[in-house]
Amino acid sequence: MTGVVQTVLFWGLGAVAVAAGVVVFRTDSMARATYALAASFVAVGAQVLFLHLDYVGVIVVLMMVMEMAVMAVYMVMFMGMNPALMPMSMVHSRKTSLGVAAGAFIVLAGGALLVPWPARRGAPAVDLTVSLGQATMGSKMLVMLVVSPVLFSTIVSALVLALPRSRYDRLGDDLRRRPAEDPQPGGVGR
Amino acid sequence: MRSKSTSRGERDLVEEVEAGMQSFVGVLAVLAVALLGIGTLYAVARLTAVAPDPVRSLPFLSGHDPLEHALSRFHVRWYPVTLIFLAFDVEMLFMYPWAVVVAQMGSGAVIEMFVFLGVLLAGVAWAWREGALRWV
Amino acid sequence: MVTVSVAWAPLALLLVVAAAWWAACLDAVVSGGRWGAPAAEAARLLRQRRRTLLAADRLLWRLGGGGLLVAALLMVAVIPLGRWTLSDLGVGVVWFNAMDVLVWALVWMAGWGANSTHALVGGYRFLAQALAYELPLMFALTAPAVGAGSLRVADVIAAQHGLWFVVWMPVAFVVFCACVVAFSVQGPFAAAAAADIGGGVLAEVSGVDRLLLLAGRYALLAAGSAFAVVAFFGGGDGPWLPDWVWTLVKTFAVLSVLVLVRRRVPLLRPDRLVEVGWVLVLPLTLLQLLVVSVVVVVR
Amino acid sequence: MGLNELLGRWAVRRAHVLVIEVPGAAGVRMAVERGLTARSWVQATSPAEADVLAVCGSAGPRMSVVIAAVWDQMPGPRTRVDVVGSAGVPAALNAAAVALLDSDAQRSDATSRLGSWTDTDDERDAGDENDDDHQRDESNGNDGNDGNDGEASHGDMDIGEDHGHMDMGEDHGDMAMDMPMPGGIGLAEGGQDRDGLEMDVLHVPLGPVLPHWPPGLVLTCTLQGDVVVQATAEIVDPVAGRGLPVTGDARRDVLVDRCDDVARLLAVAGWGSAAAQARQLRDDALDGVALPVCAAGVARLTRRVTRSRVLGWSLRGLCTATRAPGQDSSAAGSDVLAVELPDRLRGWLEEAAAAAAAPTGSLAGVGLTDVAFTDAIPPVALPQLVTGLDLAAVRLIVAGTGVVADLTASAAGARARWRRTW
Repeated sequence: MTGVVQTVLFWGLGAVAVAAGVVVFRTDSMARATYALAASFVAVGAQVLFLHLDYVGVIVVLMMVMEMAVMAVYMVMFMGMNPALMPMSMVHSRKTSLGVAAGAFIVLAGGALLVPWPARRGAPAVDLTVSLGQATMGSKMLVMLVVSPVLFSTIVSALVLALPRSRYDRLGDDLRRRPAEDPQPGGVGR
Repeated sequence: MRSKSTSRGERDLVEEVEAGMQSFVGVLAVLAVALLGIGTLYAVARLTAVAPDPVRSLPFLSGHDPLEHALSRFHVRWYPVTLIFLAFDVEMLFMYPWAVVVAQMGSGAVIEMFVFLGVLLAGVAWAWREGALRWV
Repeated sequence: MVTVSVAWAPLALLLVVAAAWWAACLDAVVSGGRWGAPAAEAARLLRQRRRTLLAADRLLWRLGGGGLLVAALLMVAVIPLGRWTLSDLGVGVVWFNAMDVLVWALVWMAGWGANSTHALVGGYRFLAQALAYELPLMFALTAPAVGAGSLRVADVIAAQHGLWFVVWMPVAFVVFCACVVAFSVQGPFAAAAAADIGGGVLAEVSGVDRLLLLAGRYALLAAGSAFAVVAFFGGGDGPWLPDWVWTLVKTFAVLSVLVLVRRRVPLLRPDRLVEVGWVLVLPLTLLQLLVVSVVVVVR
Repeated sequence: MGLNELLGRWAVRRAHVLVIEVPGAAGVRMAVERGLTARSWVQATSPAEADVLAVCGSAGPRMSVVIAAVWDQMPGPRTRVDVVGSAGVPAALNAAAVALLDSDAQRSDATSRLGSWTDTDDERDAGDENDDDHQRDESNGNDGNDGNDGEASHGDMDIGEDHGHMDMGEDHGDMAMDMPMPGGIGLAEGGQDRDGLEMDVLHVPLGPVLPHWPPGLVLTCTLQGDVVVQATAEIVDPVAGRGLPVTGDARRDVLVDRCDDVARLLAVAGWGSAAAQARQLRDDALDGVALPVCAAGVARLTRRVTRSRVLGWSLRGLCTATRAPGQDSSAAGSDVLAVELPDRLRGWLEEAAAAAAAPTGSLAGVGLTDVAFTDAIPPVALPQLVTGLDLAAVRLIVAGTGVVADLTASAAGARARWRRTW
């Protein structure tokens, strides 16, 4: 693929990402807003592919579509009004957020344009996925070691906060009720 | 010496990038063909259907008219499962790169990953005991 | 592995449609119908008028309906036919995974867009089911990647020369196949399109929209079968016949088995399935992965 | 256009038929289903899928309204056939095929239809097309589609049982008033759910037009998500008797009825191939296939059904007495709460086997004396059984308890029989 086509595609994807991001705030439907955000992320994921980061690019698409599919459920459920058929606004505290957004943009864009970029030293590995794996298993092992308990505590704390019925509701105060008292039984054991 | 290696590295990189992008060209072509195929099907259906425009109908409610629009704040009782899922799912970020290197990194990588998974499975087991995997 | 010109992309479409067609024909015949039933069905739906509903979210609705076929084709893009491939992606396995995740969004949108309760319930049922099958699917996909030490589909195939992965990864294979049926919204995993909610995500679609949804489901089944072949059955590996013939023969065989087996099982209710997925299938798949990684390290 | 005719000829080989059973026309419905099988036609699950609307029996006033609404939702090509007697089935299906093939008539039907709503009803979609101007016509909407008979069944719902855990609409009603309501149909309003969250409720009538559903039954459910928080049940246009086919042999009559029940439950449980097997047994019994052959068929199906652990797993535990704590135990139907659907299924199959194996034309000695009187629960007991369950479970319970629209089957008698058998 020639450089020109690549450039056009790259900027085209950037435009798609921004446009989809704008739609998030312009649409009147929670479902559309969420999937517009997903589309924006997919475009960014595709841009990452241009950086030769195949794994990161594809996993961005994978994770973001999945996460947005879940988020759509939440947006629809917890929006304080009808999630599709009413005029709505996704904008909150307009002035502050505009200020923060503009500030962040100026800082980042200014940094990108003004800071002298270092020249590349050496060449990247042939397969960056391998490098990523080596890093997480080797030199950056600490990440793995930290993430594991963090995710565990995420599961526990999220459920403690969100679960409508705990094991005491199901199994009684002495945890001895069998079968458990559920509105609708089924599943595996307990 | 350094500049020479850099230029060689960059040349390799350019080739590598070209090869990498080439594999996405195939994907793009398939996408284009899929969209073209679907577009053609729609065009054909416009000609073959008894009427090209869609008929305006009310939703199927066993023969009754709707009292309200179905699009609403749909109460998803399984939301606790999504919380467990998303936490566990983050783990997949590490899983694929790990899969590539496990053979060369040896038993250390296996132990590390399965300790990691074991901790998460303990979380799942706890969630199961709490009844978070059932919802109705 | 030879990356062929993009001019061959239409062949991928033809092969997927052919495989989906075969699955639909087989399905019709074993249900007591005729071989021509899918042709009659396609003709019927091409002649039928489309429907639109009051205050429907048509954009998402049509995206969800047509998208299944697109997702299936994008899966197939990384699957080599013998030694030829359209896209020799370095992360082909992850790509397949990403495309199957698209189905989450698409089925939900197909249910949401209609503004109809039955369709809506169907869309949500699918997400609940997805929460049950997705992690086992991911780990089942990881097993061949570990066995080959690569995420490139071509490497996964090459690593199976002499011994197919299905031999020493049977659990991963079975789980993968079940998940393929699940993301195709078929058979025991068709709760999202079940008769008890008037067809669920299919309840409000007619004409060519319906044709696309039905075809997309079979195409997903076909694409999943093809990936099962490259991940567990050595792709084009086999004696006497050319490798591309082997890929096709194995794909059609796996596809046929999936179509035949899924009829023998009643519908699995998503609310009961989730617990099974997490408490039984997920640990089982992880155990398989552990075995695979130990073998790989010791070897 | 020639192409359209060509497609039509192909399409008619596999027409999809929405079968509507009017109360008291079970035999006609079975005859229509047999006619479909003979032609390799398919039973539709919703009007969107259907080419043919087959009304079995003569519809009463309320059924007629419902049938008209369903007819209006069919996309076309479409045709309606009314079958009042089993003998008329072949002619009716032939007429349907002819009508579907008449492309000119179908096209003119399509072009002359106004549709159930107009573009101005759907102002939300118009807003999408010109996305920049977000102007909303707020006075729009309140024309047509006010849902007369839907309103009627809604009214019934409010005077239902005293499941007081759902007080909907006391302070949420004002919210939707000044909002655009496409088609004059309101937006869903909030209600407290059992987890303490305020979520929208939907009022969804199940039946009378629903696949594998008892004739004439309307179960109006108040849904939160896909869980039923409140329900009322009634029979539209009830008649005496179910209109089961009479073969002249009481054993066959029982066989036919039980196999039909089994087929319905298996179909709702999502096991199409087993349901087809049960329906084939029913049709065999109607066709006069020798009873020992039928008995062997029943035995095969029984083996298949009882061997499927998946089926038992997905059916078990739905009607348990402990399911709904705090329910009024003196209410009608409370004595049927502790029933397992797999046992029920097996019971039907055992009855079918017993009938097929009975020595003479009489059923004395096998505990089946009254054929027309089935072991169904009365509709009034239904709401209590289904409240708190999700839609899939509700459908299974309705199919598994065999609710009938037969007023001659008194509630007390039906319950007594239920207890005796299971």
